[in-house]
Amino acid sequence: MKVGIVRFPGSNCDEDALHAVVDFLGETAVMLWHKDHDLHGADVVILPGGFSYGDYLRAGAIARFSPIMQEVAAHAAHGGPVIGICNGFQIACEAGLLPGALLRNAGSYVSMPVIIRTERTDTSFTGASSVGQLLRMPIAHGEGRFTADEATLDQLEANGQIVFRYVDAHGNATPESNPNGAMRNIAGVTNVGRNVVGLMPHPERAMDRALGSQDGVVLFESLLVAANV
Amino acid sequence: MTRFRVAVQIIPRRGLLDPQGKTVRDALVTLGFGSVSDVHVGRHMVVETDAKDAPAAEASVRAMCERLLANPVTEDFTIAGVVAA
Amino acid sequence: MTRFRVAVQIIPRRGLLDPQGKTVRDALVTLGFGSVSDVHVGRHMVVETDAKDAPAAEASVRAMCERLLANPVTEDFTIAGVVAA
Amino acid sequence: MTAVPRPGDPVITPALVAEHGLTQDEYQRLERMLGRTPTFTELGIISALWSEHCSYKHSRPILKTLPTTAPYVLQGPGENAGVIAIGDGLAVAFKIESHNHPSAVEPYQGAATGVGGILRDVFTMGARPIAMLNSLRFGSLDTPRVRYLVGGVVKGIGDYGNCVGIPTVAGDVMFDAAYEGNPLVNAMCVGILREEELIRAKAEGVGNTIMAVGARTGRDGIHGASFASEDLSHETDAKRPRVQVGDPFTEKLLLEATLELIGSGHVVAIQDMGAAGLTSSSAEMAERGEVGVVIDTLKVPVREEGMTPYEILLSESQERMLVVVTRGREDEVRKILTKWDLTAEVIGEVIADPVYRVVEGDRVVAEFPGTRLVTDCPQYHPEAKESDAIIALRNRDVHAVPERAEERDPAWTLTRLLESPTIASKLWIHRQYDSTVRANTLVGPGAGDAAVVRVQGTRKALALKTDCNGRYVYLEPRTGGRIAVAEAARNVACVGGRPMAITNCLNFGNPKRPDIFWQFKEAVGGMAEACTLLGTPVTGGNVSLYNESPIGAVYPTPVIGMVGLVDDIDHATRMTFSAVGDSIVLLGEPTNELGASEYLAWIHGLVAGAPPRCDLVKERALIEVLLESIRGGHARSAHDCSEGGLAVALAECAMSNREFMFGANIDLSTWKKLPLRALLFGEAQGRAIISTSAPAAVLAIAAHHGVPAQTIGTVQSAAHGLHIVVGDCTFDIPLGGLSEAYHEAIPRAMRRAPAETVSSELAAGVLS
Ligand SMILES: Nc1ncnc2c1ncn2[C@@H]1O[C@H](COP(=O)(O)OP(=O)(O)O)[C@@H](O)[C@H]1O
Ligand SMILES: [Mg+2]
Repeated sequence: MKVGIVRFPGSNCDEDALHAVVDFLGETAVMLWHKDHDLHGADVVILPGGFSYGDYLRAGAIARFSPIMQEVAAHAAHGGPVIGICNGFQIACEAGLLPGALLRNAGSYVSMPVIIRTERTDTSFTGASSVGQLLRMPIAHGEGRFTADEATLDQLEANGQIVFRYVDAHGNATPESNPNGAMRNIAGVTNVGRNVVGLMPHPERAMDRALGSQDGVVLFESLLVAANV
Repeated sequence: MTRFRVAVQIIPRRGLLDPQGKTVRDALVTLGFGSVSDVHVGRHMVVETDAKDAPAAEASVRAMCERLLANPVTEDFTIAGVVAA
Repeated sequence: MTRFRVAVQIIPRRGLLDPQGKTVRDALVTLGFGSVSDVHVGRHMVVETDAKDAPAAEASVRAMCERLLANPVTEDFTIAGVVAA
Repeated sequence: MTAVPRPGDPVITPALVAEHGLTQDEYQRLERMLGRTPTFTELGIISALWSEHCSYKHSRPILKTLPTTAPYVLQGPGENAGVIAIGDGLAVAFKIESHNHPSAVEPYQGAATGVGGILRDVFTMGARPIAMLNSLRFGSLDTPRVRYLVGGVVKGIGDYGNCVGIPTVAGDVMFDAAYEGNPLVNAMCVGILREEELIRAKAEGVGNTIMAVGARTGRDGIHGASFASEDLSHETDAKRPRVQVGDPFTEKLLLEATLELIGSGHVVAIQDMGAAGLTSSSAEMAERGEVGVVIDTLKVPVREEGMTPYEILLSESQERMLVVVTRGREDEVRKILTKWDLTAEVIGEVIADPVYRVVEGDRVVAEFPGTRLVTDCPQYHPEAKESDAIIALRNRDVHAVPERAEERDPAWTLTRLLESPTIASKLWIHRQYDSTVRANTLVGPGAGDAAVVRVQGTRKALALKTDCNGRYVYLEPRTGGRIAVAEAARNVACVGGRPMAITNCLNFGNPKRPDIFWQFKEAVGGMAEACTLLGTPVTGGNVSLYNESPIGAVYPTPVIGMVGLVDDIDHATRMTFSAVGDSIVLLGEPTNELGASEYLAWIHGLVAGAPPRCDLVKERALIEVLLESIRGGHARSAHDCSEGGLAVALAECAMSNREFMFGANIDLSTWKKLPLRALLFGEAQGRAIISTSAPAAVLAIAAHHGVPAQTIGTVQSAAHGLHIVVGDCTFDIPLGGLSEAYHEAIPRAMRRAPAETVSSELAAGVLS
């Protein structure tokens, strides 16, 4: 399996993603430059965290127009797996690959470990997880408040497109466990085809026991599960 | 071609939760501005652009809003004014 | 007492770097809006407040700008309009 | 060639000279150097270069007394950042810098641009930044203006570092009325490089091209260096146009482009245009390279029309670099910059003629002989004399201070102390910093006495911390200077790092006042003693003088930025208890010292008495015990005793990790003869608390190094609370109240202040 990691000028989690794929998963990875029109044969695309183009306007607003995103969109349209992490999630929403929008947090920028609960295992990135599994990983963002109108939210629930929710240590989605004011505690969603997943927490920073959690590994392992199907 | 200055306002769609507006209102109230009932916070942008006339300038900025400046999921925009620069 | 809706525009002071304006301009140019020469980004705020008349509403929002809404070191503000709500 | 006035230049008058901050003597020195009347442009250049900030005219002779060498020091003071080797062909570049005055005027942008500047200092050495730290001092959180400053500064630091993608992993924050009108905002950056990639900011090679890279030059921050060299008076408000605005995205591009440029081998030298902008960067590069330079201001890319050479030379617009390019490689350089959407313009050349020359097209607007521009600056040896008032304060018998009635219950005192913002959890602050990006943060902010950041591709890690108790330095500068270094070293040792080297930021008042200069001399003297004994040379730093407001000078605050080396990531050690049944060992000994303590300041509103003694030989031994215990796998946690003393340290071990709290049984009867408050809250130096499953091993190591050590208790479950016995007295303190006091103090203070928080968010553009 070959994983393509998009490098926008302001990406800053691209190397962490690379490290996760190559050193922890043992798969090959290729960096995809934002100005290129070439996925270099990647089977999977990661839109990593960072501040793609400074994000002074809205996170991800400018990045969606970059040349590489046309290729990413085409890849996604053909069912190719794409994961957007943090800024990558914002970009995927702006690009219309995922529903909803990520607005300024209800509070300030927040960097902390959170617990999320897996809601769906029928996506390209959660096949190795189990429904209700609690995963601990860091968040670090200022614009992560998942927002959509009520009708859209209901539809997402009905379609099973909500992949992760912020929960407390007992697995309950409480207001206190919601770090950014996201509607219905939503931490991650998927598209109708279930091949595109976006989430605000950083699985690539939770690959190593030395860093406090290995719970991010399951997302990457899911890719291998998906690849074998 | 003339240079125009086009002002746009981009505001969070009504009906969506606006925690920022609420935070500012609460702050104003604590500062003693008790008669404030509501605050909305949006963006004010001024685009300087060359166009053949004012309607063309406005049309072009409208296109910019639709493509980039406003988020169609959460924001509305209005062109507030077009003046020759 | 009447309820007024007062619109304020807050913009970065001239001469100061406006990174937001600069990146938006660059993006617009890349998107094909080549005739854009400059973009400035500020805040647009609408304050709903009770006051005895329009001048009083305006004066009160002016005070809010001075105390809270605008940064006296880096921003200028203008009251864009006062209407009865 | 000789410089001639430009049409429209103001005439040089004594008033104009004074406005530029030059004394008469200094002006005459300038005339002598030139052999003629300077042009307006030259006056501007000299006013910046001879400002305290750039010239160190009051501090240099004293700084020379600091130890700067060790076999592993690759670059000592004198460059953009210091560099030490850590083995495996790798090196660490690090430096600290102040942005106090800009932050006092505009906290958000002031702090943000401070972070930007120190990042550039590190990556211009060829190092990739891997961690940021910040050292902050504010007035009382009861003051609205202080809360506004705290909100803005924290957000400014966070937004900048977060956007560039460098984790902010450690720091220190103290609150005291002494900093009310003049907060301290010091930022430190740490980067990693391969030894062979080390590049120095030295213009070399006659004929080489000088290029300006990065952002365009605007009128912002003109005379920032001189601004940093004045008292913060009421007139400061009029200086507002000097505010600079940071652009972290451009910084990120500049960072990547710079590292790529250095890797390409096309460039000879790179320097950030920081304080005094183009002037100081070009002059310093020429001086270090012992060559001449010529710069044409017409070729500098500007942001505004009609900028004069004076303005272009002195602008402090951010995110700009000066690069010396090997002649003929300009296109290759441009290609790299274009990749990163940046521009590079040729603005000058390295010349054989030993002059520093600025032209505007055909006209010479400034020309100085040789390298004297930098080296020939004035130097002062001001008078130094200790203030009688402070002597009197130090000599106060603080043991005579009567206890308050509530203090009969030490639980009350302990709870109050945990509520002091200086001691309380700083989570409200560092939650706004991305501390985990780059996926190497083994011990992040709040988790240990110092941060531990893994060196990618190795088993090694860096232990990093800033420290300084300005109150100690105020009451006895020499001791205070020693303690600042000793505490930083102790903190680094507590997480498993061997202290290696320091950078420092000397924040003091007006050096022309004899009492201030005395503090400066003494404090630096104390630092020098500690650095020598602890084997941690000084590789660089920054001097920030004139930190005064209408209420007076700040506490003398020589902030130490310590870098330590952790041999193996498995040694990374946290500060909190982690297993019921572990023994708790106290290294070092309580004393009957209360002077200069947080206890006196917070409980009694009294800043007086002598600070605790600091025995550097004992500190060194303690560090050995900590390291040996940790490396031997005997220490489950380690935490030093600092502000608030033994009781606060124990409480922190028990409940500072809110998710996993532990109780403890503690018996301090050995010291029952000491006054209870000195035992519990005195700040005796040279102490640390270890939790261990192998107390005998730890005690043996301590005995071997001659460090007093004793098992004082065992770790219990959280429900057990803190159970403390001292002779006949027993105290049972539930964790709930302690934790609430410790964790909620700062959030509560900031919540009480929606207006201040909101205005800093508005200033930051967050609410748009
Ligand atoms: N307190 C200090 N201790 C040791 N070296 C210092 C100190 N202050 C400044 N220096 C050294 O003097 C040189 C000039 O520093 P500075 O002017 O602050 O650099 P910059 O150009 O980044 O502003 C640097 O190499 C710095 O490390
Ligand atoms: Mg510098």
